Amino acid sequence: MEMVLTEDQELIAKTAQDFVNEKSPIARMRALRDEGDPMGYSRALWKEMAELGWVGIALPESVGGAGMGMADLAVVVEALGRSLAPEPFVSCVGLAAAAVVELGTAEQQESWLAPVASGDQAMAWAHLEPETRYNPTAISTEARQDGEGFVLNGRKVQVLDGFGAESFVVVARSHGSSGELDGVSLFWVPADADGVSVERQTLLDSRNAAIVQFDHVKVPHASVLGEAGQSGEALERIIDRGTVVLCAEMLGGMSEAFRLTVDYLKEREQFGTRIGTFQGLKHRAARVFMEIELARSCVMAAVRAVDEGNEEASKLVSLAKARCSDAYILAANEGVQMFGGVGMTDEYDIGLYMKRARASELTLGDANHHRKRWSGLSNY
Amino acid sequence: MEMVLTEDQELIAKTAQDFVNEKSPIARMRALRDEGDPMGYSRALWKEMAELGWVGIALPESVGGAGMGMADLAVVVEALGRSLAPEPFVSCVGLAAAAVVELGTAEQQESWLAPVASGDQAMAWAHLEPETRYNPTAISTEARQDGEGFVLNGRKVQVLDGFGAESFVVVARSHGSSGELDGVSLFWVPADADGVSVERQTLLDSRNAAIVQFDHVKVPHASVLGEAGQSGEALERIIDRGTVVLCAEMLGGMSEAFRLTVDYLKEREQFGTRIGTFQGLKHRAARVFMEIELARSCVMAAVRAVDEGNEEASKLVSLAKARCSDAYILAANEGVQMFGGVGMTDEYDIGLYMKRARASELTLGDANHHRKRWSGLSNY
Amino acid sequence: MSDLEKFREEARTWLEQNAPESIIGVRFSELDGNWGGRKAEYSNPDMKIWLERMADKGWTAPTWPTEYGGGGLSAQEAKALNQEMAALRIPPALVGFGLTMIGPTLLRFGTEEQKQEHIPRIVRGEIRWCQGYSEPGAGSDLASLQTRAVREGDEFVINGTKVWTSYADKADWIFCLVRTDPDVKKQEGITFLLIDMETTGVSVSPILLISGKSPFCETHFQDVSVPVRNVISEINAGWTVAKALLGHERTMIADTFGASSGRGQKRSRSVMAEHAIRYLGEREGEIADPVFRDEVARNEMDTRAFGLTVQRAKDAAKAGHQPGPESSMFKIYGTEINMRRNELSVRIAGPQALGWDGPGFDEEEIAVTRDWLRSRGNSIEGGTSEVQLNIIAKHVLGLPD
Amino acid sequence: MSDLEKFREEARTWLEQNAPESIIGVRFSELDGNWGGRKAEYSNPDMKIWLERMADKGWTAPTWPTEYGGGGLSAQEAKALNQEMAALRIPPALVGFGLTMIGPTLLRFGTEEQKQEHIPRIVRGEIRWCQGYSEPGAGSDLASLQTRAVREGDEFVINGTKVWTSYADKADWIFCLVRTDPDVKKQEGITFLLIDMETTGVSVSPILLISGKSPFCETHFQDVSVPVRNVISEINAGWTVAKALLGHERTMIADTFGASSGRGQKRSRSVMAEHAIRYLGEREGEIADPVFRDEVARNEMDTRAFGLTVQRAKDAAKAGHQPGPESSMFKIYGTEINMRRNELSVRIAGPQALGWDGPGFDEEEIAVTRDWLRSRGNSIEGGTSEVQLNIIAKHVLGLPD
Repeated sequence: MEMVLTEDQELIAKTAQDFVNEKSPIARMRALRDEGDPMGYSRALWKEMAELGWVGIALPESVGGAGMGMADLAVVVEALGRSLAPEPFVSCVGLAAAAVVELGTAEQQESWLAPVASGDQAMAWAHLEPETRYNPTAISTEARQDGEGFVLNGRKVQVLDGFGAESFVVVARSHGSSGELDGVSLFWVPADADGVSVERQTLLDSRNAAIVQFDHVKVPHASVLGEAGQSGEALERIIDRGTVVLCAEMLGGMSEAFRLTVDYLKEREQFGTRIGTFQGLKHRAARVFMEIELARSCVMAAVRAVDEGNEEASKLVSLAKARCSDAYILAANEGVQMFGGVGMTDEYDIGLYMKRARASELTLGDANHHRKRWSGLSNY
Repeated sequence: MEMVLTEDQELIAKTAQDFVNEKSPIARMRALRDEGDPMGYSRALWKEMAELGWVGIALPESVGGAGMGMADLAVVVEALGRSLAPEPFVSCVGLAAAAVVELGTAEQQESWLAPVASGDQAMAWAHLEPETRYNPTAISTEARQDGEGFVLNGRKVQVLDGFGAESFVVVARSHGSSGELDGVSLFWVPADADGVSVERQTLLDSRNAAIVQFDHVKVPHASVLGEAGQSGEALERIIDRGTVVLCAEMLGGMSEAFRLTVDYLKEREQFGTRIGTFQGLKHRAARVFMEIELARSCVMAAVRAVDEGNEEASKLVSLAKARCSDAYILAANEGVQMFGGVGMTDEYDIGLYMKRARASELTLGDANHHRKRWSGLSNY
Repeated sequence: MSDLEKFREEARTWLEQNAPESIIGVRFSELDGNWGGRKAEYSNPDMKIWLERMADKGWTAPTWPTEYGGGGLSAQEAKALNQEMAALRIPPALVGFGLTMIGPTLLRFGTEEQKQEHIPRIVRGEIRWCQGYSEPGAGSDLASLQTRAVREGDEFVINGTKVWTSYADKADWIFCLVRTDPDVKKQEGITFLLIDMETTGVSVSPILLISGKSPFCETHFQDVSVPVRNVISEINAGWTVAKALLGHERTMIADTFGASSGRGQKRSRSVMAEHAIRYLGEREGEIADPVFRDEVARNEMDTRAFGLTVQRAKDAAKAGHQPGPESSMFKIYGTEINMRRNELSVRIAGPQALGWDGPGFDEEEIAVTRDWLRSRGNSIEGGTSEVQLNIIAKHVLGLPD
Repeated sequence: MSDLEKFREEARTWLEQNAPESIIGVRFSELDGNWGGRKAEYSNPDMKIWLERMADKGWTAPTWPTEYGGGGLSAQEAKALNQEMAALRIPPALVGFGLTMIGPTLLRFGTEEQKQEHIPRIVRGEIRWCQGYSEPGAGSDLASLQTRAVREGDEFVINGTKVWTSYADKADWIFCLVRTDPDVKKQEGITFLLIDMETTGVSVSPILLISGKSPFCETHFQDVSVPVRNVISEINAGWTVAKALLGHERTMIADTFGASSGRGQKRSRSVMAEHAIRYLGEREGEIADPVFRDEVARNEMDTRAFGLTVQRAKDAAKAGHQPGPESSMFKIYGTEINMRRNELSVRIAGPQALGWDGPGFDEEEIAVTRDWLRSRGNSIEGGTSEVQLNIIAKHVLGLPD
């Protein structure tokens, strides 16, 4: 794998950054939050992003995507992460759409992904249950065989970007018990199906999330993804994809949080001098810089490994998520500390990064979880 | 418990420090090492220390001791620790003699401890086996009943101050298997008993240590400490006593290592200024200071809790050892780094503290071990 | 029976007879303790009765002199009183900066007239105080403050803005640092002044924090007239008063964070261990995740070591040793343990720590998140960790500037 | 077949035919690789034969120009050659500062005459080089060096002392920084000079380290005459040469520590994991102590992240991006990972890591201890971590002085 952006990727990065500067400064996210916008993101901007080819950048050409890779998607998502743009790349593109790509038939892909790639619809990933934490198979939502189809019963929480989504990819269990690989089944369910109810949740980072309840929801045979009960292994791969998208976003966020901090160190005067002259702060800033650089390398390696289907992909994804979690938290904590009192106020942006750092750390596995996973994959 | 030295203890501390300055500067330890002295410490000085009342300070008056507590002993040992004085307070006084006090009859105490308190003899603690690590009951040395007495077979390693010791307190097993509490038995064995062989080991910190082999060593009934097979719980208490003595020594060592470092920061010039003016180093030095202060509080609490027979004594001992291990390593690592290149040379003393820091960290349980023990004692 | 034991018994009897039943066992966090003051609101009217009864005995400020309405108790008696209240689960009748900050300052630096005017009202909880030190842009460099006090006869005319004034929106009086001489070394032209918040020209606007709370305000002074007799100590000698108070404040912060935690828990599990078992499960009596178990132990052990160090400083003081600049160490370590504890709490709760409010999260989970965000300010307010490290390096270690 | 594949095949064939069987699979650590030089000693004479064969092809310095005896290979060909050697388990024929430091410096800054004189002898391993930068008391402030070089006609007369000269006791020539002008800004009066260690007045004394080893020496110069033609670049321009070389050295250190570790291990366990299982045991296929397991993972993940970062820098350079001052980052992070790895190794071995030598400890255990002590110097030598952090703060982040 080549650990360098291609010329095309450099161009995408520039375009995305220009777009962010013009249309998605952090003030936009703040406004969505302050207005209590129930969607939490902009459907109009989502459509624009789709028209720029970003939503479908890693989706097959057959559904209107660009057929490119996660490495290309990561470049876009990183730019959006810089301004905490809340559009649903992780949940819709990284997880739900990835599941359809991974397990769906050509027909399923076309009918479900085309409206996503075009930006007309959003799909959400309904996976987490109150007891799931970071164990993907710790789910109890029941999928009972019913003729050719299934009936779903269960309750999903923190369904990211689930409020207002037109459909869900639901992880359920056709047999076995919570924690077992066997029995894991994935289904596509429209939000307006009978028995589906959606309740908005309010998260720390003001992102869109929902509790989605499935009460005797009938799923026809045509909406089963892959083979019922046999999708446990695919689930790992799908989550790896979603995780690298999240990592790319985190990379953008930590980079921007750090940029704000360094700028502040250069400007802010105390005791008659700029605080950036204090060696105590300098050395700490240099250490944050290093951690971000290392996180960047890990994310670049992870997206490329996922694209290549490299046998080390899962290890590299865990490496990236563990490092991004720690580095983003570090950048945010050091940022607030170096801003001092104003860093604690809602008025300054650094606190928004601190919230997003925490939310992304605790989504799809924290560093502790991913170190355990790394150890297991490394045979110790 | 009062977390302050009594006036008597202040006086003892001053006397001990004066003694160290005059008779036991660090150069003495260095000379013993460079001369390859097989005893590794000075029997003459040991006798002097006994005459000052220090060896027997915490031993019963019935054996010629002062009948004072660990809190008083700790004050002496701390002063000695400052100059890395290698006399056998941990092994002989803290562990072996403590075992005789804990389990021995009046008669046993008198005959075995009196020559120790007077400084004429040294007793060593023969406990560790190659697989023991930090689990006190992980021992296999066999004590087979033989009439009224026992026959010992086994191999002890890293018997601290075991070379040249006149006798050993041996931890063996009359039944059960390695790791079990039941079956743990303690015996007093003279070094010149048939079947005992002693081989000097050379440790990182140049302290006296030995491999002691027991081949069909006959132990008469009168040399059994406590009830054979039933000493597992007493073993924990004995090791707690030895551990606080070690902690007191570590406290002295880290304090002196830090003092040397701070002095160097005040003197050493680089880039046209004293390096102590660099905030990067200042802040780190202040953090080392705090860790040492906290370690000191923990050691003071642990010795007092042991003296009082406080039900939290074991927790406080684990707290003290965990913190002393981490703080001593920190003080040594930061010391060498701040001394720079010269800190890596054998000529400067800071490296001697680094070696002793590591040796004492890995003796009687590292920080990881003691955090586990704390958790267990805290019922989680 | 010793006099102390006798006092203890009498106190217990009095407490049992006088503490209204409805307040017993009520747990007051920092935010909802009884702060008193003109604007005080009592959701439970018994709390007001309780305050009055305690104030009548002077036990809201047990060690203060009786001549100003205090309890006149010895330190030992006050400790016994607190212990009895804790044993009976009786909450304090009054909390706040009057008792902890300006009261002790007035007793030390105030004139007889000032003491007579303010102390009794503090004891009775009639006046709620806030602190006006920091200014916009001043940050750690407290002495760079710009709020001007220009003398006009018997009055000062104040213009400027203070930030981080805790609960200024609820306070009646403010104690302030103001610049009375701009032409000398910055520490030398500062005066310590008391101002009634109802004076014309004083206005307050709360600051919204990242935690969603607004415990702090900006306080603006526009041509505010303050009598010169409200100066504490001398004009231009305010820095000395402020430094004494800051050291006192740092020690209090130390007491708040962890000094007493982790003691005497013995066989019952700590709150953090219970929290960990709730979210991570239990295996053979242990927190099921051994890495988090280790972190819980680390935090508890840090807390205990810190608590022992605070106790050591107190015992040393009692034994007549001169206290050093330990307050900086306590400020750093106490706040940092608290911050680590909050981070650990959040990481243990995992996805359930992501709630801001509303469905899917219980009250405790929301509190875990908000408390963590609030805690990030601990190493900033009351003197940043960096400033404290500088103080240790200079005044304890003697490192050169 | 591409040209590169053809080269690879030919190289493999040549290696198979020419590498003496007795050297295959021999693992050379830093200390016992073949450093060449006049004083070289060969416990295995085949190593000497191997050096001669490789030097004949110029493959001891595969990318250097053939006109000076180098191999003239492209970077890709050299990489292929290394890969083939690794695959066949053939050790390098020659290592040392000639190849890694002074050779590249001469190729960049040397005159034609200097190149003709020194490069071929480096390629053939005839001359072993050492480095004379640091001086007693200079430490991180390298430019404060005092070793004087006074010009007398066509010669400089050198007086002074260098410290931390690695293996000076075994070296034939030294490349040095000397002060040729004491009256200008300290960086401006320094000259880069080559000195034959056999010149009259040069003496060497080894420095005993805490690890018990003496890899470094003090090198003394007393009235040592050195021809002016041994100056590299211009007189008084030595600082520029030294800085270029220091950056190069830091990158090499990065390569040494961890850049290639942790790759492609897939299902076989890492050395550290095996070490942990040896001392801590195994439970259900895992390191039995979960806290140490977490630490092993941390260290491996740090190592991998670092390796990927080094690779990224190389790939960026290949793609034509200008390299930044990353070498400081590599120096800090590479050395610190290595130090943490050594500490972890010691802590895992527990009491068995306490051996210095003699009975009760095996060779590997003694090595664990000595390597840890040696590693403590990593963050000091070649520019302390503190100096590197300053460089990053200033040159990468643009923070003010």
